[in-house]
Amino acid sequence: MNRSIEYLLRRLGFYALAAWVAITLNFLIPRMMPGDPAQIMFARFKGEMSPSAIAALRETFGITDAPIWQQYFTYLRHLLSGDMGVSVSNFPEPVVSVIATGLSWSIFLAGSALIISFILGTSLGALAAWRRGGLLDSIAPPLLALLGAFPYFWMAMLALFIFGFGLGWFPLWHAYPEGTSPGLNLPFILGAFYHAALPAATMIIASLGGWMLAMRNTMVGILGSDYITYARARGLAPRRVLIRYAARNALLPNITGFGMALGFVLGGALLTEIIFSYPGQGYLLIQAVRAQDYPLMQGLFLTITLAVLGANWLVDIVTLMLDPRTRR
Amino acid sequence: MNPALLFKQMLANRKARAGMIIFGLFVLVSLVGPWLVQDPTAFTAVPHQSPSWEHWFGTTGQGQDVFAQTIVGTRVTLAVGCATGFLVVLLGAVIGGIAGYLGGRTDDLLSLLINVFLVMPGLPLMVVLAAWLPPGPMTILSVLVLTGWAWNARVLRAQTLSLAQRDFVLAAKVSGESTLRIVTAEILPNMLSLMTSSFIGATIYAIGAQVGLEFLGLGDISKVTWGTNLYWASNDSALLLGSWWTFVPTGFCIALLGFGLTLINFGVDEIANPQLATESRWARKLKNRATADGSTPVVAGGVR
Amino acid sequence: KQNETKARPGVLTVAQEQQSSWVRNFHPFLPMGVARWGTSAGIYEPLMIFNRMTGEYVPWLATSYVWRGNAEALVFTIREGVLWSDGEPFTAADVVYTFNLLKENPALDTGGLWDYLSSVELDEEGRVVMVFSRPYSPGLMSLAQLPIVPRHVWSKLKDPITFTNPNPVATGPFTEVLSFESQVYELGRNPLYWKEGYPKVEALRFPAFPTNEQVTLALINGELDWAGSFVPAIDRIFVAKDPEHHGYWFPAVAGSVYLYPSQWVKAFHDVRVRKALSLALDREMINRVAMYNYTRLPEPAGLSDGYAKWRHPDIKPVDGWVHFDPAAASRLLDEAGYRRSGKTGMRTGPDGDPMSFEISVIAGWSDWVRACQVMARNLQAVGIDAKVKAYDFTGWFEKVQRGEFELSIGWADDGPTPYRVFRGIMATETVKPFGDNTYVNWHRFGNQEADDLLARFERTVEFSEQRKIAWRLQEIYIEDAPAIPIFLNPSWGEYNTRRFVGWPTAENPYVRLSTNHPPEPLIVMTRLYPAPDSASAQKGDTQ
Amino acid sequence: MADKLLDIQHLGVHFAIGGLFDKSTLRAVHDVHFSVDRGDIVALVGESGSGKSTIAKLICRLEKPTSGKILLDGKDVLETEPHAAGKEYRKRVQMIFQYPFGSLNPVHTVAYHLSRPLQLHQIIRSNDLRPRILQLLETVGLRPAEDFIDKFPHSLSGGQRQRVAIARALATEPDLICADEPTSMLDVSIRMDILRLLTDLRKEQQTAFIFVTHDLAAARQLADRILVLYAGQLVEEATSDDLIADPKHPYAQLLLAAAPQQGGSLDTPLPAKPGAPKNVDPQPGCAFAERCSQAMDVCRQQTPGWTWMENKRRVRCYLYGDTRADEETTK
Amino acid sequence: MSLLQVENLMVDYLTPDGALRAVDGVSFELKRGEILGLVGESGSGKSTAAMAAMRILGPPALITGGEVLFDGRDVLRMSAEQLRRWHWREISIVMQSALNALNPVLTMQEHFLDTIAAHRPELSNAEMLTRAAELLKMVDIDPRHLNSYPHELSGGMRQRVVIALALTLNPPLLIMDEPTTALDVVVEREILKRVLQLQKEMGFAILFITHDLSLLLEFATRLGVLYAGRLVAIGPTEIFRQGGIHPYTQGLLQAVPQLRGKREAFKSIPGSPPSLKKPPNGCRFHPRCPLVEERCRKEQPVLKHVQHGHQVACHVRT
Ligand SMILES: Nc1ncnc2c1ncn2[C@@H]1O[C@H](COP(=O)(O)OP(=O)(O)OP(=O)(O)O)[C@@H](O)[C@H]1O
Ligand SMILES: Nc1ncnc2c1ncn2[C@@H]1O[C@H](COP(=O)(O)OP(=O)(O)OP(=O)(O)O)[C@@H](O)[C@H]1O
Ligand SMILES: [Mg+2]
Ligand SMILES: [Mg+2]
Repeated sequence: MNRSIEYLLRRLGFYALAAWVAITLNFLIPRMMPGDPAQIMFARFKGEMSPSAIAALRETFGITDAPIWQQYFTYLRHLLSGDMGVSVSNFPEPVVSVIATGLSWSIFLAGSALIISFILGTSLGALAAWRRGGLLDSIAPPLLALLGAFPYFWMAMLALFIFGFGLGWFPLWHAYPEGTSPGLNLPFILGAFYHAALPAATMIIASLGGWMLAMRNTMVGILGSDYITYARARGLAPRRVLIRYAARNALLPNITGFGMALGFVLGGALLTEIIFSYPGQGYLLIQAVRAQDYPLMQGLFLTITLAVLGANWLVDIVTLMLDPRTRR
Repeated sequence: MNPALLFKQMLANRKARAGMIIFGLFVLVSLVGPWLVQDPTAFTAVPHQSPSWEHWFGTTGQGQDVFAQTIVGTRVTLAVGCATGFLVVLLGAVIGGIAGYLGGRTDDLLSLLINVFLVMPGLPLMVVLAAWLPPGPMTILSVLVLTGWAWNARVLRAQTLSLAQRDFVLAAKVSGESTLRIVTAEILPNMLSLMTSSFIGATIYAIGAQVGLEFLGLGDISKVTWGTNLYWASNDSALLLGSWWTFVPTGFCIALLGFGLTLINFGVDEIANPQLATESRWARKLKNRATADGSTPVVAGGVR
Repeated sequence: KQNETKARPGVLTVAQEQQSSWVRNFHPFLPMGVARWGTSAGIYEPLMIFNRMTGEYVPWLATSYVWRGNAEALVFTIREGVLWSDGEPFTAADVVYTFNLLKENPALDTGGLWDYLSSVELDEEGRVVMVFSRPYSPGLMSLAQLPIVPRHVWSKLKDPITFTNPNPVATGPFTEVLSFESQVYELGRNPLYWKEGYPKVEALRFPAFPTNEQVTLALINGELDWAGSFVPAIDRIFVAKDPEHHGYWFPAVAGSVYLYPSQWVKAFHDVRVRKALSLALDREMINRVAMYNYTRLPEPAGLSDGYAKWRHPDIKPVDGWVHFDPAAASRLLDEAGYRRSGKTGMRTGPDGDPMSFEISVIAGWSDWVRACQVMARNLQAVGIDAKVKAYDFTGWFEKVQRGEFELSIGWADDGPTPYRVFRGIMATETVKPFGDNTYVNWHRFGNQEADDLLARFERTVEFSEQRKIAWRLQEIYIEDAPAIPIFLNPSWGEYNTRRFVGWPTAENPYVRLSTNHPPEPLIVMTRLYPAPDSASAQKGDTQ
Repeated sequence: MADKLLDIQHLGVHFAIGGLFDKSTLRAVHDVHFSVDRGDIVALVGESGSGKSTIAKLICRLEKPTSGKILLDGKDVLETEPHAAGKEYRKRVQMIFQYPFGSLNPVHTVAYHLSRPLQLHQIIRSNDLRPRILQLLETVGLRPAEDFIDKFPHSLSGGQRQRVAIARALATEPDLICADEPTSMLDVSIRMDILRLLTDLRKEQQTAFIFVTHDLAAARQLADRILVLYAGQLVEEATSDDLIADPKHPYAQLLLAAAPQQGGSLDTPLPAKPGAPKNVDPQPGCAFAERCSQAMDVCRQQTPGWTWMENKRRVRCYLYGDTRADEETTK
Repeated sequence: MSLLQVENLMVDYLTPDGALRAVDGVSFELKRGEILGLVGESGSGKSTAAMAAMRILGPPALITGGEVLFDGRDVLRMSAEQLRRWHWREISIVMQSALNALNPVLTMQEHFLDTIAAHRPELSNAEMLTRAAELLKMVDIDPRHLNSYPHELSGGMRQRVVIALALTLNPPLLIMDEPTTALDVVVEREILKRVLQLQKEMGFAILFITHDLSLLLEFATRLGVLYAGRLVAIGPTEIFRQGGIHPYTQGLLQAVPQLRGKREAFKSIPGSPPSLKKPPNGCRFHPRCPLVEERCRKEQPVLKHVQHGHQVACHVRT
């Protein structure tokens, strides 16, 4: 148990470090790039602003000429108190509150897509490996690989136009039906799932192949291992061998992959959100980019990173529960 | 495994062969294609024209030839994809190789770096970086390399680590070989298939991410690439207008190229690990006899 | 076949601002696009509204204005009987307070009003007197259009800059925030509105649409009553869907989009070269390729129909150099010593420099990129090796502001009179050294005479005098060709008459249809009324 | 001693293992000293994990010792070349590995494997390379050599691979070869071939061998002297015949009792309790004490030192004298 | 009647370059309570023969001929369910790689419970646990290790657990495929002693597979020698102790270094075992045989009785 806690703490330490790197990167990127951030930020006002107004706004946005390390510490201090600055395009809304509206939707969409895709993909992969050379094993991998080769957003667009616009089966935008109010009520929850269905489906289709193949390949290796032969030799029921002996072990490397994929899928989700006008981080991000809202952009990058790190830590906990060897 | 042998084995593998044919076709198109088609940026025809003899894939919302755009777009997209793939593997091999071979403190530090970059979500970082940098293929290339090297470094480090403990490496050390020579002549050749599949994986990733960034308008939209083609298609509301032909061919090309590369990777995986082959001869032979419960199949008379 | 709930009868659905989710902010002095659109188009009202369509100031919270002296002070008479939405009476003191609020908080003065104001006070008759620090007649529009806020609310704020004003108290037609969620919000009618019997619209409803594409989809589906977005092939996809109700109007009355030849480049010091550049451009094609034929070609002096009354009567469309004549362009270039040479057929200058230029453009602005692509081809046709280079907004903006570019597409300053247009294009006063940032005159062109004319313009409030000055400025412009107009900026506007009628159209052009130019929409909102058959249409819709 | 080739003094390797909360040291090799004469064959025996391979690696400079000295011809090589062995050392000390399948690089031919040491140490001009390789192959019994020279490892059998590995070690004409269980992965019927090859080489080329094995019988057959290792420490050294005939240290006795022999020892009980050696965070005292049936109190308190006997024999056990290790090392 | 009877067993591996016959006409029988040793070099087909007879070798292995009778029942005609029920109740195995035979994510207890539940679903959990603890004690392991994971046990302990598992249901036949090769000599001894002791107590028969001939000589009742997929000699251990009759057996016996007695020159069999992909014609041992005759190169020898129930397949010695 001691070891488990140590393991988790060590991972936590690692994520803290990764978070620090992300935070520092976030600080450095705008400062390393050419151009004065203030200039860029106010460029959009097309010169209607008087210099005194600009000076006043600079102050509001906390752009100072202080030495870089001093800026850095100010930045860290603000971050620690949950202050990521003020969004330019939503002035004077703080970045934190702009992001708050989107984060949960992103997590809901990307999370459910990822989990469904992972469960479905690994199950298919396990079955394909279990029945090597069977119908599933010979058809699914190339088919899913082909589907997965289409860009996320391309599939999303096509799906939107065919099933949303053309056939009218699915909503074209937003995360929940108008007229329902967010909360624990059935119309809202059903509506939220209905709205997430199409975007999630495109993401699932695009990523299913990867999971399936990864699972199939590890599973094939595991099925050749001695403890499978041994389990069969002991007369265990085939289902038990499949689930408790083969799949469970094959799952472990894929769970690590699950953690890694989080960032990737979230990235894909960003694109999907844009297509489906889904009010998540993705759309906010692209909007921030288009509006040159650098504080918002940085805030988004940071929260996404932190979310991914947090999720990875959860994955570590799951791994720990599933794999006694990590408790070594 | 030496390159010639790997290539021979890839040719012998059904999947890899099919993949290489697809990939080769695209390379060919990217090399000679631009000379065979009309100027893709010329605003010559009526906008939103459906496919016809004159314009095989129809025309864009601005009256440009979609076929020409698709063909010409192959070049930059493929070049950026392959260049990224190459650089990512190079960087991964150097960093992963050094970490894996030297071990100790160096390894701890580099592994940390690799892992940090691994958990960093790529696309948001890409978007943020691309938003700051001047748009263009070089920006995309550097952003992709920056966000993509870690995965390969991790894989190659693990492989180097296991190879570095192998007896033949120790034997080379005992013979008095230099570190450089051990890495280049003893370890790297053994990672050839892994590096090939890393390269292909990275190229797939680079093409996808590049197209995504360009689709978001973060590329140089005055260039003709697959990503900008899609950007323009979306910008012209192609699907709304029913001009599916401005959107579909590029998507299919991306998918086909990606699929081809994936097939090569399937093949390389099977070469490196023959267990994985789906349709090996014995599998086909055994299909009717194989016992799903894993017991030994019995046949009277033999199979010779 | 549609699945979203529809607006209730009497509720007008508007698509404005592209956002994935709404942030509740109704602060009227933040730069446009930051506060919700309704802030300056429904909630707060200005003293007067400059109607670009008619070129007139429409009295609003003020009933009239007069100049004092030669643009030394401006006096507004304030409307009586107007109430704030909380029931308090609106008075001239509120106006004075609002202007002084900006004085005290420069961050709110994004229009730079206090650059030329010296005081805003009440006179004995209760009128608002704005005294200028220098004679400055062009200041009228900004002063007249400033949204007025209630003193009894704003004076109690701790920090008026970061105030998000979630429940605005205002004089406008829609002051009640009926509901506010991240995906949609509604503004309800102000029962105390001063225009008797108006508005006839019950409420405004704003769904969040993140992209043009979504707005277009919603328009096609008949879910929107009013939008101000770019719609491609609009006749085919929008109007044709329901020709009886769907309509649009894209009047090109605002400014032009220009191609700027920077004086950084020696070749562009020669007026013949600048004119040749312009003559080489096929503006018809640009309009078709980049603008879906939605706009018109500019007049010789680049002034749109919004400046119709300022146009020089003697300048005919064929005069000058704002038309397509590649032969003439070649002639001028030959004359100037730039001759075609060698294999490529591209021109080289008298000192052997090749004529090879980069046209800078903003990467994400696709219509401009297209326009530049066409221009590059046009220029190549006359032997100028032009290439398009897309920069991200920042990079482009830095470049043009420093003047360190060759050719660039760009906007121009504009206002109710041609004053700002010409000041930004050819006033010596606005010429900064290369490398310094400037908001106007990126190309660094100055004409002494234009300076004098502009200075005189500032000091006069007489229309006839101003017009004379404007005529002379146009002559100079045509002589000097400092910047090359490409096309007129259309004002996008789409409407649906299924639920509401009374929209401005080409036949009834009482104001622009576009939602993009607050406070002009206030005029539209107070003229709309429910369509006679809207109740039945509403029924048919919800099935 | 004039022809003392290699002298190992107080050699030790400690690994740090464990994590944040429980750090510990693993004493893989501890205070080992012995010497090898020219043309001598010394066998290192001991159970799995006792540090045999580590010692071989230390001598071949594949592992860095945490303490002690390695003297080659009386010169302390750790002092002159602290980080990595120099060419000269590499030429003189070679190694043969346990796994014939892993010690040859699958991407290179037999010729490549043999040519590298020849080229590296400039033993031969490049024209004579091929004849020399053929000759080496003949030496290790791969005949006809022409058939093998251009083969890749995967087309060779385990025994053939091990011969190639031996040929590679021989290429530099070394003075000392550490052979780490060179036959344990080979088939019974060919093991003897390899062992015979090693004895022949010693006879013909005066090469000294350190022969690592867990097979006492093979050690006896091949080696002049046997060193018994337990938990990283040497516990006994004797000539092979002496050791087999009369093992002194209880652990050596256990080893011998456990060796398969006709007549069947399966009915007689083993002279020790079952258990594993403790070399993680070792406490003072004899490492074998817990399993030893003759352990005394002193065995658990202080590590025993060497007791010397006739015929250059030594044993680390209180049963044969009361020498304390601490006294010895401080001496 | 013998407990296990293998008659002319043929096992092929289907490889991408054709079928490879790993076991070629092997016949042997095993009586209740007896210990039959199978020796042979690496790749000679020992494991293949044993595992195919038990029918736990999955594809690409394929039984292409012969007969396997267990207690009179035809193993090769058993259905999947019949096999499942036969396994472990009547025949169990300690696999060659016993160290990898345990599922790394399950505790010892779960291994025992899974095994017992598969055959005795009627037992309660507590009963199963009692049995598991009892079994562990039988192989000298503290029952508290029931909650340990495989990686927490040493190699020797895992080996004992696997042996205990094999005895879970008291089967009359236990196949032990090189159960101790991965272990230290001392540990090997300890475990072997325990197994033999249990065998005496419980009376199960053992098919003991190893390449260590000298080990078998110590305790096997009878011995079979495999060479390149074929059985070349089989008979009572005594004959082998005396030096054997088949030239290969003799070579093997001489190649074992002796701990006692005179130190003699190393004797070995020249050459190396043939590849099964291209086995030599005639007697497969002939390229290495000191007694080779013309006929050995052409004709395949069959097992023939020579003395005291000892059979060899050799043209010269029969
Ligand atoms: N790099 C290392 N890090 C930590 N421990 C190590 C390392 N190398 C070896 N050890 C440990 O040192 C001890 C001695 O190992 P060594 O390989 O020398 O034993 P051995 O006698 O050769 O065993 P075997 O007979 O199994 O080959 C073992 O307990 C091993 O686990
Ligand atoms: N899955 C397989 N595919 C192809 N050939 C195989 C396979 N498994 C075993 N073989 C071959 O079958 C032959 C017999 O193998 P088997 O494992 O039965 O030998 P063994 O006598 O048990 O050897 P060892 O002592 O090494 O365990 C070998 O030549 C081996 O190469
Ligand atoms: Mg070892
Ligand atoms: Mg075996």
